[in-house]
Amino acid sequence: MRLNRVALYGLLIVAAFMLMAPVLIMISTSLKPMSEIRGGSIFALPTDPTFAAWGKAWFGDCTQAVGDVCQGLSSSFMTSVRIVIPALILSVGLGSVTGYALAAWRVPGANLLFAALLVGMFIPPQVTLYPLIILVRELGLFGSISGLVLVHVIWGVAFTTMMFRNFFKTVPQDLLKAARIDGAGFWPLFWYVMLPLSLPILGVAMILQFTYIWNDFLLGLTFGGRSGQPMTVALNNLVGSQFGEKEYNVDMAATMLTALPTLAVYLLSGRLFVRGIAAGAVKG
Amino acid sequence: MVEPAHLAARRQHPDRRWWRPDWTARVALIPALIITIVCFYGFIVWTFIISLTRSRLLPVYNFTGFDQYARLFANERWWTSMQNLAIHGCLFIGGCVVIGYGLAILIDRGVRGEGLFRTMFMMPLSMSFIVTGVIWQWVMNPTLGLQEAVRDLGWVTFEFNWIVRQDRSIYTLAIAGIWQQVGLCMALFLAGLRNVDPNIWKASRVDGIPVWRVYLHIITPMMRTVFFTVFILMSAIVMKAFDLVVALTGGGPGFSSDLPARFVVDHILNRQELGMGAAGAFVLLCTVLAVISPYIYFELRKARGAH
Amino acid sequence: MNGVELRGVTKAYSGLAVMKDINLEIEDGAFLVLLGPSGCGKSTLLNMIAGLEPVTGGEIHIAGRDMTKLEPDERDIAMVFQSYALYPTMSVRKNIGFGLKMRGMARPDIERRVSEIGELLQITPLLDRKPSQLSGGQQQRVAIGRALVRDPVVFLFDEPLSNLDAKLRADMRVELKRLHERLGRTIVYVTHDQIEAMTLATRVVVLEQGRIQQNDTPENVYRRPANRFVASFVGAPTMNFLDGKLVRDGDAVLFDTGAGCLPVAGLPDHAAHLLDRPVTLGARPEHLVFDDAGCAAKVLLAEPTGPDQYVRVAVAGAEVTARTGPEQVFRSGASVSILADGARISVFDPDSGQAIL
Amino acid sequence: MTRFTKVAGLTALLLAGASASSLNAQTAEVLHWWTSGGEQAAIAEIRKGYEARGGEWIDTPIAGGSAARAAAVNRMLGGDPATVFQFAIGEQLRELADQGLLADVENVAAGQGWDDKLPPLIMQAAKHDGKYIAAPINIHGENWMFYNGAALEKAGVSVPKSWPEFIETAQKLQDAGIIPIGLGGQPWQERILFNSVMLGVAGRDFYARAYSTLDEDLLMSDTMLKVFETFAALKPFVDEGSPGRRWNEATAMMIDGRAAFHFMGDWAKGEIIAAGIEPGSSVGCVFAPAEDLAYIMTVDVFAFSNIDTDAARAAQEKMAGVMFDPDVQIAFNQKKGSIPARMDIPNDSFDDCAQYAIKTIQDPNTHLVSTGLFGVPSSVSGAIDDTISNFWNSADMTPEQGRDSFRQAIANAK
Repeated sequence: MRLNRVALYGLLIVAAFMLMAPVLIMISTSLKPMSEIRGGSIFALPTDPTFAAWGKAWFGDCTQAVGDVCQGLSSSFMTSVRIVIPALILSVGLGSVTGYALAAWRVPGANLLFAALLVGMFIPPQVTLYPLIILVRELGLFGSISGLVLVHVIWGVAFTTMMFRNFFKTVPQDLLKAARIDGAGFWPLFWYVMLPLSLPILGVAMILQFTYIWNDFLLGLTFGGRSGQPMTVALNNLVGSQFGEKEYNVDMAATMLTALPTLAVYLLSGRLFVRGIAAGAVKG
Repeated sequence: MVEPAHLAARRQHPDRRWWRPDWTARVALIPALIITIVCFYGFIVWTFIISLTRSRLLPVYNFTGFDQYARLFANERWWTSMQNLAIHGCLFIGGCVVIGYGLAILIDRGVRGEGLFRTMFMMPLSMSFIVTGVIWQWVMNPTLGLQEAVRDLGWVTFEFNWIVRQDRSIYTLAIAGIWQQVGLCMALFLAGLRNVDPNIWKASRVDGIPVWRVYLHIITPMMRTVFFTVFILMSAIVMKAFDLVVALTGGGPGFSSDLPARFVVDHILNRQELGMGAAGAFVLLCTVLAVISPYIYFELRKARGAH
Repeated sequence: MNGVELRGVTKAYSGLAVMKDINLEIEDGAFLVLLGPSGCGKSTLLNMIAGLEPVTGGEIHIAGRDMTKLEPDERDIAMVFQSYALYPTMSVRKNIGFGLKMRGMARPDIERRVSEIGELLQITPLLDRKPSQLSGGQQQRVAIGRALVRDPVVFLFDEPLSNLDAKLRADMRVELKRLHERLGRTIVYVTHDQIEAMTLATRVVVLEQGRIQQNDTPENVYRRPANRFVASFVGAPTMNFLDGKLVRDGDAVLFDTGAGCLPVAGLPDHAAHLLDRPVTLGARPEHLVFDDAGCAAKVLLAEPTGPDQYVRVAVAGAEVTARTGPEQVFRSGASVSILADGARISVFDPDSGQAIL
Repeated sequence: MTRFTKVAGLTALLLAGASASSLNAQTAEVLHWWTSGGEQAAIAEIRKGYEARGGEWIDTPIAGGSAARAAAVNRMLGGDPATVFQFAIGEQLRELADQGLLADVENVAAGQGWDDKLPPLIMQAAKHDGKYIAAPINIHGENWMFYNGAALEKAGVSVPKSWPEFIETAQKLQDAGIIPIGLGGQPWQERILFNSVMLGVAGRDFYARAYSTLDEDLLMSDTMLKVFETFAALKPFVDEGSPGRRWNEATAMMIDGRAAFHFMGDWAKGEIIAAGIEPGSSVGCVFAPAEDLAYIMTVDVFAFSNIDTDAARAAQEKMAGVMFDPDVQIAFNQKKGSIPARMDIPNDSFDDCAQYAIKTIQDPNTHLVSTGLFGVPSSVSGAIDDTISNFWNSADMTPEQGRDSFRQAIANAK
């Protein structure tokens, strides 16, 4: 029995190490000066840690740059924030209301709509880029943050609807009946009863949507226009913009900086995430 | 009771049938309905229409029948990418299921520091596919990464050069993909394991069944829906796989690790082959439908059974 | 005039009829129990009265008004659910007050009424807890409180006691009965538990396969079941059924199963026309009496329950259960003598199952 | 750079952004993919020239040519085009013009006499319906072979003049522990090597005819088989880390002597200069082994969105004028490593490699097209890249199979 426990922890630690290693390598590399990277192994720890690469990634390297490229990632960080917050609220909000309407109310063709909507989860957004561009253009939103937000909502709604609909399907029918007898109509039932119930699943949907939206590159590049370029696009410019020897430490620092918000979300809400999944996604 | 509340209630609610809540529900579904019809199916139809034309850089509507499909099916790279989709799909989903389930079981055995392990397992999930690709490209690069590091340690014949080998590069996609998504699978499985009735464990201990047998023969069959959920979520990722290929292998060496989504995007955006790209997209979407139709059928049947 | 009336109500799911032409008049102040096995449609019927399920045909009148097309909250009803259906995220106080809040009642009024209900049901100390912090019985009280607070014309109960343990169930039964007497409101109560039906109801409606099988007082449902289904569903242990003929044997009447006979003592005169034709005899365990005038039977098993004793015996080629007092000791295999009390038995037509006596 | 200037710069940028929408006749948003160091320095010369003439420049760099081209097209479709954008000339650009998405700069071109000053191949490609729709700034040569002199010396070899010689030399380098070819393993880089081999093995005329006609008989000829055989023979001389490597990393390998040879367009000189080395000195540049003198050309151009405001038109014409200005072309090309698109510019201010290139292209017979962004339709060029890369990276494809799949892919893409 004791041997079993040792093996158990051994396996867990090995797995944890393997999953963490690439991230640790990134962090360690980002702290090394180039001289160390050139000579040493990627697995070696930095002997002389420095945050210079992080500074360079965040503020840009204006000693060599000409023009606007020397801004680093700092300027696009706020753009990303301005995209993510409304896109997150709207996509999760629309998904929760849609999922609720599909699950809790008798709407003719609700199942058909749900099945049809699910297909949206599987369509690669790149494939339908042109018609989407035309659509957004006709709405007069192209090249604006609003347009980008709209696009994120369109591509996020299938997923969030599925999460919420499957969760709300598990809510006992009696509860809905009780609320209707109590006189709660569509919105009060949602606001006072269903939404508070769905907090765990709301958490999961928010975390996943946040990750997807924050990490998006293609939609930001296409629909953001000149002013709406998110951090991932800036990262691409930064990583693709060095010459000669690649400055791996700056690349890695920039990558870490870009990943930091999502990383923080996962670190801070890991427990919430697991609980939310337990509350909803599994029973689906 | 003190006062006849029902009278008051009735006074406040005259006949309000025009504003019945189930009508509100219908109204609330309109945005989703529009998105579904216009953005999903409308765009699919549009894609199909474009696939019947000679469109190159931009959509034009001079129809040529199924020429683009003929060209597509004569294209070696397309078949490679479809074959890769199958390989990658099996490896990635299989890997996520097996490893994710394994990790969930390990954690479910009641370990200390469960939260810490969980968090560490889920950390890669926060990384974008682009970042995942960049990291792994580096780790798997034979002259920079793991292979070189191990050789430096003295094991000079060590080989891990899949990313530069045409016959192996597709596997590197699965490795990086599994690394990124296994945490989500683990969380789903763990949640499922936690839903298992504890009495089952008591019963199996009374019966003296070894733990591994309980998992294999009793718990695993009970987790059907979780397996299903994982399968669906991971399939969605496989079908859309684009960023990861771009960042990790760029589809190479050659086009040995190309996937349909990247093929399509490459032809639409870079190759001035909108028509053929659309044909590829349509074939891809048909594949998607074939894969998920059991799921949709299941969802619908489940919903009908709820009456 | 605060009763409920169902006129020709039907219900069909995708063409499949589940409720067939239900006509039912529930008097003001009645405690009507809808009794039936699961799947008989009793909950569907209740939901239709509540407005939670649309009817396929027919009309539903509550308090003299046609409510067929109205929303549940417009019908002036309240409902208590088997699962209690308390809002998990709200405190008890909010749970009870929710219906009033939805009706736009001012906050101080809500407060006042909620505390009145709290006192009435003795749950005042629980008002600020969440439902998950309550025991089953406490949740049940809250659910009732939520119904009471609105003071509707009709209360609907959907198997409200079936999630409680036996003792609590008995206590709640008593309380419900008191509540009904005190409020004097119409109650429609769904259950599959005949004890609840017997103890609570002023009127019992037995449902099976979407049809009303019998609508009568609890006593009559027990004593004079309208058909074989009602007879077998009501009463525990269940009624004994024997197929055969009633034949005259001198002064006495015997029930002849073909494999033996069972004397039937004191069959009323008006039952004479039932002689010499195939019938089904229905005898509850207490209708079978150990009496030397009876015929020979063999004890198979005795089940003492405390106040009573059920004895399984083989007689006339069949097995029947008889009820007797606890005093006598029956050994398995012993020979006894048994007869049926002709004044209380039921007789059914073997083909239609309808009671003919 | 101090914190203050950074803030000031940012403020200036915000102001510039604000004025972009105003009716400033001088404001041009320029979308391009020149984000690497040498490229940035080069485009800064155009910017300087433009700003010196009173223009205001809004910079929109997007790393990666295909991403930038896609962004340019998508923004045009979306109705939010960049004023001026970098693009490839050829069919793609003509299709944009057909759709009415482009503005022409014929006025400027006529005034500056572009027709007489551009190589005919480029002149034709830059025109649509007889009007210039793109401003060519430079000519890049793609059949350069850079070498590290020290590395050659170490192995005791000299620069080979033919491909058989090259293979012998490479073997010696490999024996001496030097990577013979520093190759970036992306399809387009592999294609540059292939085209150099094709030019050297099959000759200038064959190259020109094969790519202009895409004739099946030519593509299936024995000559083509020899090209594939030679190309295949180079495989062992590339290190394992090649696949996926970016071009500037490969250039760096050659600069620091890890690799001896590097086949790349002359933009690699930008990296060489940035590393503090004068091209032609310790890092040498010659044409890839070939009997015929030829220059495989590709060209950088900027195109102009159809924005129907006088302000935008004025900015575009000013920009076209700047781009064709001799001084700007000299300054730009010195930084970029290419040679001016104008053939009338004296070559004395350029490095040895560029001087040699300028001299070479005086003979129009030497003009060959690259198949990358210039010369064949992009569908064909993509198919070419695909098959070459597939063949190059395949362990078991025979040259016959390579030739066959090459022909088939081109036929399918035509």
